[in-house]
Amino acid sequence: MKLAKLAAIAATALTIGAGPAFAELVFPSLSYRTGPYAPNGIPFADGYADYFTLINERDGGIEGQKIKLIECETGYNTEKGVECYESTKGEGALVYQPLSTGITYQLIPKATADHIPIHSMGYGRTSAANGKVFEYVFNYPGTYWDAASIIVKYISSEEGGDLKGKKIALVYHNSAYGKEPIRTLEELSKKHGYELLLLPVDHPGQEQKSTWLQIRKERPDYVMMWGWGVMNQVAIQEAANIRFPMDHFIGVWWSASENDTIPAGDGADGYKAITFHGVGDDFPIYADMRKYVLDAGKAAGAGDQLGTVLYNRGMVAAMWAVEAARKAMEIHGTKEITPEMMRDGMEALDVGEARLKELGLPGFTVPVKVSCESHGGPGLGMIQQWDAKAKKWSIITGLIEADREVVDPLIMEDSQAFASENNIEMRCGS
Amino acid sequence: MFLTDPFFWEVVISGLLAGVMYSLVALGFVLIFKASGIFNFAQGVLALFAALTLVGFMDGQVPFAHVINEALGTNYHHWYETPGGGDGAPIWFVALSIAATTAVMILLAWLVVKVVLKPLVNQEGIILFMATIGLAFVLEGVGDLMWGANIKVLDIGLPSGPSDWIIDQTGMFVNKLEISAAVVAVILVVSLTLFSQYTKMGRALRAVADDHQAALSVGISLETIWWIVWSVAGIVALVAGIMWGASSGVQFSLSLIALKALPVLMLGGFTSIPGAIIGGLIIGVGEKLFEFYIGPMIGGATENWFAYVLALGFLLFRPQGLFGERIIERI
Amino acid sequence: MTLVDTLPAGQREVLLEVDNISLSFGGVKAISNISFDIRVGEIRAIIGPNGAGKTSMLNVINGFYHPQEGTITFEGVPRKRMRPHHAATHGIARTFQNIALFRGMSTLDNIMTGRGTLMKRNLLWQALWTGPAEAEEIEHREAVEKIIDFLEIQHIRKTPVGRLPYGLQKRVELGRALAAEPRLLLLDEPMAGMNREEKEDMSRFIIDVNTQFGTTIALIEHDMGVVMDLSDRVVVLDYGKKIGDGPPEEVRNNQDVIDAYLGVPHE
Amino acid sequence: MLYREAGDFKTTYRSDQQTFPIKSERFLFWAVIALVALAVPFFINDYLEKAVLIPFLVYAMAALGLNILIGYCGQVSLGTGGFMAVGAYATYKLMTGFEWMPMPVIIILAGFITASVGIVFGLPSLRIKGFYLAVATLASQFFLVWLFNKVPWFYNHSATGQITAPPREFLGFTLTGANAEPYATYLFCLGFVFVFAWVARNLTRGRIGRQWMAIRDMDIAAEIIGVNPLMSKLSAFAVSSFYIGIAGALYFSVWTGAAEVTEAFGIDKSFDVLFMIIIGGLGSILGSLIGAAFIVLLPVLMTNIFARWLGMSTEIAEHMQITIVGVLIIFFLIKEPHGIAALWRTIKEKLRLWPFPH
Repeated sequence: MKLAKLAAIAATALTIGAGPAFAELVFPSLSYRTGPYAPNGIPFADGYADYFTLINERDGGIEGQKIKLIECETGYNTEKGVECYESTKGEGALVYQPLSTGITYQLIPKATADHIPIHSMGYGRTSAANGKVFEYVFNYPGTYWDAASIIVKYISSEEGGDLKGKKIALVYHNSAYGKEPIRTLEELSKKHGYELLLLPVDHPGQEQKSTWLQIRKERPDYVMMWGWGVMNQVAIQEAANIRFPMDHFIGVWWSASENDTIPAGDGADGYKAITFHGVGDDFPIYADMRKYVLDAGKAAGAGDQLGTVLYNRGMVAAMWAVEAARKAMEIHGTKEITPEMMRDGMEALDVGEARLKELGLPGFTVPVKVSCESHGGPGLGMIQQWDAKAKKWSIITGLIEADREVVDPLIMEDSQAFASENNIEMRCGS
Repeated sequence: MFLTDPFFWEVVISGLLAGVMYSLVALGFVLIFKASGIFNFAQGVLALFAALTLVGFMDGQVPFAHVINEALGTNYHHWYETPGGGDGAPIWFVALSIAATTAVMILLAWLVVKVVLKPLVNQEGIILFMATIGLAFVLEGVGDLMWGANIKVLDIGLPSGPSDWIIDQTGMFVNKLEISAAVVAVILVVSLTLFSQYTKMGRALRAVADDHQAALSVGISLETIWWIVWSVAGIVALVAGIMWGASSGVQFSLSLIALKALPVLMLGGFTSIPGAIIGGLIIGVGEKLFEFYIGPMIGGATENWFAYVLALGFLLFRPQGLFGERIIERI
Repeated sequence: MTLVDTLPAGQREVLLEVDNISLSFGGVKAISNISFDIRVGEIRAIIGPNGAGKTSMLNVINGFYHPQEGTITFEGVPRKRMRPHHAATHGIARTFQNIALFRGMSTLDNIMTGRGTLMKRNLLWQALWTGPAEAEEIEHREAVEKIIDFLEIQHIRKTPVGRLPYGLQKRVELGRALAAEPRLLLLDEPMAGMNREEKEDMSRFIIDVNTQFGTTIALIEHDMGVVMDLSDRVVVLDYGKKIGDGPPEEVRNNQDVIDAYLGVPHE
Repeated sequence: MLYREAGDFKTTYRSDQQTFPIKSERFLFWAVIALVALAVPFFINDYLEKAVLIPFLVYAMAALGLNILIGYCGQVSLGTGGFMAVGAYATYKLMTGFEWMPMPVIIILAGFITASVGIVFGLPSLRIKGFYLAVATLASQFFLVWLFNKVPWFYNHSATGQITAPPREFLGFTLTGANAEPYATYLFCLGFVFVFAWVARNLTRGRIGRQWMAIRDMDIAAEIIGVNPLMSKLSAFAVSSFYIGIAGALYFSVWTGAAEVTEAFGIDKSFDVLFMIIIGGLGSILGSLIGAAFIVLLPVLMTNIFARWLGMSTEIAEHMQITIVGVLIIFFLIKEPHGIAALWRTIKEKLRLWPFPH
């Protein structure tokens, strides 16, 4: 008897997630609040969730249509990522933020077949920026290849426009994510004439002594970092230990949070990183956020992450999702949008400075305009710098544009290889 | 060729210092294996748990705050503010926190012995190994539930950053934190040796390693001995947790340092305290030299596997490990 | 009854010859310059006080230890280094002083394992099972059942050996050695730790093996009564040296042997 | 009631040797097979396929393989993740290099390739024993992962090292890629597990299986009674790796469709499969399956209960789940150190006597 009951519970529990319900706008959040990368996953998930809550509480949803956020824990693990995807897609999920390169690669074919858009914001498969091939995948506002070229451009401007004979090292997480920028950096080194030094660090990356000894020996002029998790903290610490000039040490946007710099203490002062959104909580929207979400006890997390880099990043992702949903409603003239409609909305997304101001986010992020051909957004970035005394990041440059003449052919090449491997026909007419 | 390279000695020294850090973790494994024949998979998580608890005490965190707040709708976070604020806690407070954490580790050891080990007395090694894996899960889950999964800064006032004096004298960059770790490791090994040589308890521990019956005849129960060993291993884990946590923050990844200790164990033998130290140093220096000189030629990031291959190489010639006794097979 | 059986043991064909064997472990001599032979169809006892090197001698014969000096000639083929499993495939089987059964397996499986050297079907046939592998299994199962009947252990066929009493375990071990159909059977203290009754049973089995199957047997035993009753010839070791060799009654009267057993100090 | 032995006499050795000697048990077995093979395909959906059944089958395959090595031959290995990677990358190279090759052939070939790698990495077992061997096998784990990450040939020189399974059909059914039908992939994996569980049973009940167990129980005695340790240990490594390679191949091609070696085939995988066989039961075919079910399904079940039913926050739910898995592992070990399969055997023995114990 008991056993039968248990089995019945098990059966129903296992099959939960079937049965679509379109009454609300469903946004799944594939978060990772556990495991080795949890410190980064928590603020992002909080920001993503809080923004949706704000829209619900303050505006009564998107154009009056309530949002239902379904959070699912992936632990940054691809197998759990698939479980999360399969368990939420039946609920009418409008767009997925896979939040891991591995999960993104896995979901690209699946979500495309299921006609659900993916927004891998500044990560995942770079060549998905080619909307002609990747109909359902978006990676605006920029890709790793954009980021690499922006950093090189910034270094070049620091060096008075000439990188000949300079040496640039890349310290990278030895995984698909970390390897992303290598191709671009190699192309760029041909163009600018700098020497590229590649230094992989294995997961988890708590021990990087030989890497930094190598840097002492090779004496690169600049070090770039594509790191993740504990690797970031250790790298910044080691850089400080060998007295590497921190303002010549530049990380990608995933190596650029308070989590990465604070443990290194004063040594991290001057460390730089690329970003595509504002820092701190000095934006009008935060007043509303406190009023409608935090003080109402509706915050997703402990409420202590407001204004941190990754919280802001979660928020900006949610903001673009909301705006895309609005666009989709506008295009299709209905408030009950489907994932396909959402995709159309994302493809027609256009959030400029004016709109940002209306949203209470003036100057918060780069202007994004998506098109059928380009799902990769503007490819703009800024450089931020860490102030260890104040424990704050500050933006130190204006918007820098990616090196399109190097990046675009690479995107073409890679996406076309994918298209021919998978027999995909080019879209967008041309 | 190597000796004239100005970096050679620096690589060696950094290898030695890294080796000390590995030894700190390996030591915990050895203590438990020696006294109870248990390959304690939970040693890494134990270090994480100890470090989390220490940070929790130092920051005045409310344990299980998350769970309580979610269940009751309250908003508890901290009992008290860290004395001294941002400038580092005063020494008496650090000492108090460490003492409290030590007490927690001893209590934990008692629980482990009562709940897990006692019912599994006389089981095969692999079963006990599996039980410690279960324990690792529990500690990981409970640790995170208690203190939260976000990254925490651990600052107990140890010196860090490169030592200017050494830079001036030798031109080498040596982190003061690692020097402290080396000093602590030496103190730890010396006191463990003294403990096992000159106290009644220590002699019982050595006896139990050879023969359970013999230990019982000394008049100390097996349970008590296990409790002590697990307590000591817990304290060693705390030291390892402090050292690793001070350099990279206290977070889940801390538990993965156990993987760095395994080749050390292979090399030094599962039962030898000097083996754990020497093994750690050999692995540290070996992997650093290989990564520094050979690594760039084959694409780098070799340290993970090279440590194991190095240990494997040794083992093929000495299957009993560096300090293990030679095995004469009998039938 | 074949011709072999009618000849006195000392005149039969030599099955195994031990020639001038020395063995040491890290400088400690376990066996020095020992020579003797074992002839077809006989029961040869190896006796001596504790630490005389008897078990080491058996270990040398079946290749577990490799002597520093000397040669072993089995069935006319001399050899110096040989792995134990080669000895087994060439027809030397043995039992052990401390029971060395496979504790996780049943009586039947233990004895079937002893038959491994005679089974030929390879991995792929075994993977398929149905057909040749199964036929082979059944064929050998029949042979093993005969041994089970012979040793009167039918009732414990499917019992895991770890659960059996000591005496039965010894019997299963004998069964496992017999299963290989050896031409030379080495028994290391087959009766150690047994009571009178069990010893009688075991003696009967040993004699039956020798007479019914014609298996040559070399055995180590402490019980002198048993040795004198069972064996055709006896070799006596003391401190790794041979101090006596011959028929039981001759050895019994050898002064060196008497001294060794009484503990007379060596000069 | 279920287990009636009385009146079920064996008159031939053949019937005495069969896998399910009791009639009602045989019936139960075929009933279960009929259910999983004939009924499940009719109600399987994407979620059941990708989150429950395929993961179970893939891990069951790996657990069978590892159990042959550890449970039957006694050689503790922590290289499972690395060997799964060999299977996965072999599959990828075969799929992209020989597009005409049918999927089952590719999977089997991947198994053989992994087997040969397994033999090489099994060589240290001839000298190293016990936990030392376990740690030594980690060398293969880390080395293989490093190799597949480092040498671009293995991932066809793609920019990131991610491998993606192109869509392939077999007998008109799409097995890989996004358009694969759940019932097709399920039956494909089920077929492999069914056939190879049967093969594992055959291997372990015959000469080779007995020799493995002899090595496990007492290696010196085994050698003296004629077991060649070289052949036995290496054959165990080969067969075990063959299974694990197939598991890796199915993992990559049918289940996830994309993989990256550091993430998918890390050391966690090695430990996961080890947990399965210890929890399920060392030296038991059924135990491998139970263990895989336990480790794969329990977290999914708990996620559904805690996070989706009870509405706990995902973070707390996940941590609770980790804790509970740990507690259950300890609980089962204390209750029955020889695994759930042994627990099942005990229950069966009691059922046989029921309702007249003693």
